[in-house]
Amino acid sequence: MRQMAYFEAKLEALREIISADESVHFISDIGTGFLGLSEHRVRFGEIARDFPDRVIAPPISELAFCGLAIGAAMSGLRPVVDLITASFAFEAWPQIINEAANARYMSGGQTQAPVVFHLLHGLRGAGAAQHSQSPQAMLWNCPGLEIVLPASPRDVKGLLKTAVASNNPTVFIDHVLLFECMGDVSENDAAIPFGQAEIKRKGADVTVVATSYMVQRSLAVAEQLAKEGIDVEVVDPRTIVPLDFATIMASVEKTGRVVVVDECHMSCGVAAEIVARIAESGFDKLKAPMRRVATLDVPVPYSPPLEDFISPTEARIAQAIRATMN
Amino acid sequence: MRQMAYFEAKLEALREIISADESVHFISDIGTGFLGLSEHRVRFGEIARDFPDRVIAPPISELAFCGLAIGAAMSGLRPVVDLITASFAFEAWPQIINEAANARYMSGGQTQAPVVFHLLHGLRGAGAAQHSQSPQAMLWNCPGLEIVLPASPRDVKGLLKTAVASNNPTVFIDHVLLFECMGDVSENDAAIPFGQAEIKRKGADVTVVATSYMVQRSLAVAEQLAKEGIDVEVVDPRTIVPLDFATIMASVEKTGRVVVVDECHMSCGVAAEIVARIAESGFDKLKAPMRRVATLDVPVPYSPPLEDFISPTEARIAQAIRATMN
Amino acid sequence: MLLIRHFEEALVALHEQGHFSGHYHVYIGQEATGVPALADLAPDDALFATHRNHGHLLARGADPGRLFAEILGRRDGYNKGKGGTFHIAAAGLGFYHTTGIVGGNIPLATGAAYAAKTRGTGALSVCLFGDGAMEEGAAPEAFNIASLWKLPVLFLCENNGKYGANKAVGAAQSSTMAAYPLTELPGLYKIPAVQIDGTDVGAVFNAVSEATGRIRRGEGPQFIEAQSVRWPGSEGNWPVLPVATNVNLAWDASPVPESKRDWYRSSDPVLIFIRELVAAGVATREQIAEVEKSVKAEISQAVQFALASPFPEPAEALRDVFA
Amino acid sequence: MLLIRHFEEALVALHEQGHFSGHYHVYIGQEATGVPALADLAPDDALFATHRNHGHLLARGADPGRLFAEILGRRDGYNKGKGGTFHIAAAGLGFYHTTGIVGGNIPLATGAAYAAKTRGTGALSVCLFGDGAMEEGAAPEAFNIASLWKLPVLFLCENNGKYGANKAVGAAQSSTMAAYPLTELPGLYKIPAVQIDGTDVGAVFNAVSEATGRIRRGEGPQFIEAQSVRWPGSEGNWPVLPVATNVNLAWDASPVPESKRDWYRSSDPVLIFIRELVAAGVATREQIAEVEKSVKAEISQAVQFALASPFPEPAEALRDVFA
Ligand SMILES: Cc1ncc(C[n+]2csc(CCOP(=O)(O)OP(=O)(O)O)c2C)c(N)n1
Ligand SMILES: Cc1ncc(C[n+]2csc(CCOP(=O)(O)OP(=O)(O)O)c2C)c(N)n1
Ligand SMILES: [Mg+2]
Ligand SMILES: [Mg+2]
Repeated sequence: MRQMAYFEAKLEALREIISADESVHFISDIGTGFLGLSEHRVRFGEIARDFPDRVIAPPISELAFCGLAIGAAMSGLRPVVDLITASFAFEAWPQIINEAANARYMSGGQTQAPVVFHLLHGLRGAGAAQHSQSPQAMLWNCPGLEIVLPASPRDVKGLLKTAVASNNPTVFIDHVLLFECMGDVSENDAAIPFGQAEIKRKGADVTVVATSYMVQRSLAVAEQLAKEGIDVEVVDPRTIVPLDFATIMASVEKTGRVVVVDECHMSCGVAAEIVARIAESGFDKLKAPMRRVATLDVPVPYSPPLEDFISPTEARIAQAIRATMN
Repeated sequence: MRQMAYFEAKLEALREIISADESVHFISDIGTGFLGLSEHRVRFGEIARDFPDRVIAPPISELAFCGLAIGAAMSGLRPVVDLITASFAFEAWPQIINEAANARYMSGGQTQAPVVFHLLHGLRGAGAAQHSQSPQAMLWNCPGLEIVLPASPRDVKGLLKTAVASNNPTVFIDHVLLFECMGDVSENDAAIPFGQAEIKRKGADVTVVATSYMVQRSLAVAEQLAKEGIDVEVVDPRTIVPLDFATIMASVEKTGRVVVVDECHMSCGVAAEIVARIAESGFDKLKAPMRRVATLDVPVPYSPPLEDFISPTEARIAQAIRATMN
Repeated sequence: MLLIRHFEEALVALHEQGHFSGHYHVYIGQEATGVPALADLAPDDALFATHRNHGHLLARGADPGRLFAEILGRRDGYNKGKGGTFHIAAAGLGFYHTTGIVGGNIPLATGAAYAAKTRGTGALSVCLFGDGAMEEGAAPEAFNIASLWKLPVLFLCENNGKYGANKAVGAAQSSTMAAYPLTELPGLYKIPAVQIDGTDVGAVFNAVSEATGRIRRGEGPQFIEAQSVRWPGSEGNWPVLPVATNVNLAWDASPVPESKRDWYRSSDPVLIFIRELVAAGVATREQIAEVEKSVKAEISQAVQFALASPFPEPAEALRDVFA
Repeated sequence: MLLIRHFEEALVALHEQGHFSGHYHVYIGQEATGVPALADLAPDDALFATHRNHGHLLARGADPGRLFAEILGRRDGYNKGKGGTFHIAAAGLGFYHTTGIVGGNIPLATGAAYAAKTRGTGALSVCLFGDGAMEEGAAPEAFNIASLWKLPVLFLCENNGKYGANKAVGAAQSSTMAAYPLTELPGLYKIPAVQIDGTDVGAVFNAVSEATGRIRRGEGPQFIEAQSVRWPGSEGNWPVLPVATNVNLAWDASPVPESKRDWYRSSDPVLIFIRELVAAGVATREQIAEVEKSVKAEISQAVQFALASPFPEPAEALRDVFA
């Protein structure tokens, strides 16, 4: 098995996807495509150079170029749109929420819009209030969109392939702080089906359900807590729509203790939904109150110590896990 | 005490508000302002006629006219913007989410934007997927916005006054199916402070937390179930930001049984957040699993029996309440 | 055109009878735009309509029975009752997605054109929208991209506000727009744009043929503003018929209540066309009356079909969210 | 202008030294726009800037120490460290809200103008944005309203893409825009619009005075496109100094690496202005060198102030969400 950096696996997936299917187009800035402000961003340019007719840079018109991608998807293409920072997706909200999500349903199943929206979410360090948002909870409240949150090199590659192959509109939500993370990626890595959670770490005492970069953070915390004798199981849903609730519940039944870690703001965030579902279906399995670790309900501040204070840090994750043990 | 229809109380509030404060401007269609497609909509024209310099009809440019209202609020006005159907608020999402919600915080407290956005949410009957949305959950996931959900004639009047007087950006989310509802409204009705839940019906067996039109529906169900010997308490938060969680918890401590009824789509909806909070803080008070009644996670269909099927109907509310009693 | 007119009039009756309850919009007064505009398209061209879509669907050959059924929320509707009046889609006719969001279809149609161009299908895309959509930022954003990328899209703006709200500035807008005539905005983005009389069948046909010809020759997007005078039945929020149309109104408008008679006398595109046909000797009054008779029979059959169609099973609501 | 230049250059150094880590943008190359443009405003005028705001704040008299402190996330920053480089607000100077969303400030500034007009304060509002913002739908939407309602707002578009990406079409845009020159879009909405050389202090001062004069006389919104040539230090995503500016470069650009020398020789607004001052006999080279010396001292004091300012207490993060 190859060890590979996350961003390399992502680039490899992008190249394989555009090579394999003529109907794939990338609508994206050439200089930074899919890698945001990371130092590797120029690497996307290699792909753009090799597929000049299928990589196109739009004006700063998110509403129109997302709508364009949706319309193109309705007409047989598989466009992948890079919105860069997730906050810019709000510019395209009418097209994503009102058009893409509803197209199949409103038409009674006649029309499909197999478009992929690519976003970089979360606290990236000094992004402040307008460049640090995590819109996955808002999107989850809008039926009709698949939502993907990769957290490892293998997942980013396998899930990206599934996203582009999917016949549904898919929001692919990545995190720039994952890019340097290393992991196994097999040469002929297969697509990873949506709706299959992965137990990223087996454990007996507490179930931690985490998404995106919070998976890596929770894994680090789990190692720490192992030294305290707390055996943490980390469950990564990988896609929240569809959600593999069965795997989550199986873990909850085993441990009876739950912490949900997610980078959305707390209220009506992803963690709220997962906690609510467990509260409804797993009430009698719980040995202790569940805990949520999420971004505190304030706009994201710029200054590092303030950002840190509201963030789902390792310290806050550890504290929540310990609390469930009492 | 006067008995008054909800829409009359709302109109009275609008008139009193614009009469009392020179800095209030209504940015709104003249022919339908604040009353959507209800048969009473033309009544807003009377107010527009009496305040021609402070009621202004914008072009179909939600993004710009909401931004305009925010900017005007930063410069000393108190604009009240009618977005009509809540779904149209998505057009203005960048201004509401990125600018209004963050203005005070990003500026370190220097700037305030006392704007009110008025929306009509929810299943109104044959609104289909693009005219039936309930964006309050998405908005709750964005810190910095106050969110108001009136459910009675007295509340719509008292909360509207507080919304306009508030120095924060406020989203006032109304429901056209409430307009004919009758209730007591005193002549000199006072503003109703935000963050004060109201027990709309006292009961001993089950706590139903409901918002907006679902309050009225839950009250109807409560009367039905009284005949079956189930004594339902209906708690109406009235504002979800700020949320009066203490009143909710006091009720939960009394009954030990919880149903949350809300018209957002289920996943990451308002009900998810309320259930999650109770799961975290009230775990040991619960005698049964909590239940959510919300709009099912599909786009809203047009055909009446389909719309009914996904809606938080009286039947589904009653069923959920009964389920908590077993 | 007569089919559209009688369809919409029957629809108003169905609404008044309580067969459906939601908000809806009719195409009365714009028939002379939709019919000739869509007459000459190719089978694989894509069309993106709005809340005012019934006429477009019919002009493209949609089955009136299934249209009524959709608007009545019935199982045999084009969208199984899930879309309703604002969202009628008929993929077989190229209507993939009909939006109720003003301006929402402009980027979508531009995208279908992007697909047609990059796939080399030779198809084009037609975006049908009202003058109000020009006030949404989606319009200039999409015009810019369509122009830069030379996409095969026809922007057909139906300005039903001639002598409308903005009369004061000598313009023809249904609402407030500083940039007029409306052709200037696409023009600014270097999209050839013409203003035509949308109640003149020949003018519409010629303008559209010319535009689609240019598009198919690879000259990029084209814009047409088709002007019409707002039908007086749409003054309120719900349509109200001033009169039941019959072809005799073409020569004698006296059955129309006086306050609304003017429109039927001089701005009704259906009656204008009838007078043209007769004047040109293409048809006699009697022949046209015959056509109307058969149209009415077709409509009444279509209404019967729709009323006989059952409502969908409730659990149908859970299908078609995802593939 | 020298203050802005040395501020930004010091900032690049602070970034390289790791004193702050986020993405940021500097105003180098546009000093001759911001300084004269904001020279003549009234105290209660409102200003709405963007991600490239440092120069605007300084031109309006902001304290460089508190600016550095904000960008370094310190307690004494204008926004207590909560806003950072993209969002510097200084309500006392009329900067109520600075957005990092391209185009986001255009509706906001229009709104401040609406407030000024309806409250009758006589103030105006200045919206400072880049050429890229013209591609966002927010721009035409807001232009339309500003024009219809005759609002007292100056749209000042800083086009730092002269000879930029769109050179091919003979335009001056940093990115893709079919509608050029940029003055045509506001012009379409009947907003008087001029294009000027943004590196010419006098031209900017005159154009802005004329525009604000018209606005204050009630003539409604005005638009100015101030063109400048993109500073070669901003080619990557992070600014990199080709050279540390000193006034002697005005006469001898040889210290600049050859590939970037052209800009300093012919497009650097600070050096252009210095040559003008000397040529006009307003100042000698020596006097200007003296000024630079004192500016550098001021900047270095300001840096010290910022570095000495503590980070805010973590719990400060919970304040200022609501009134
Ligand atoms: C984004 C959005 N804003 C507002 C509305 C409400 N609305 C429905 S139709 C309409 C008028 C549209 O005018 P126009 O585009 O000229 O179409 P017409 O009805 O005249 O055919 C409006 C404002 C909407 N559907 N979508
Ligand atoms: C809505 C939105 N889309 C994209 C971005 C990312 N972005 C930041 S600066 C920039 C370029 C802006 O160009 P311009 O307006 O000309 O300003 P300049 O940086 O040249 O001063 C972009 C695309 C953003 N901040 N906001
Ligand atoms: Mg119209
Ligand atoms: Mg620029």
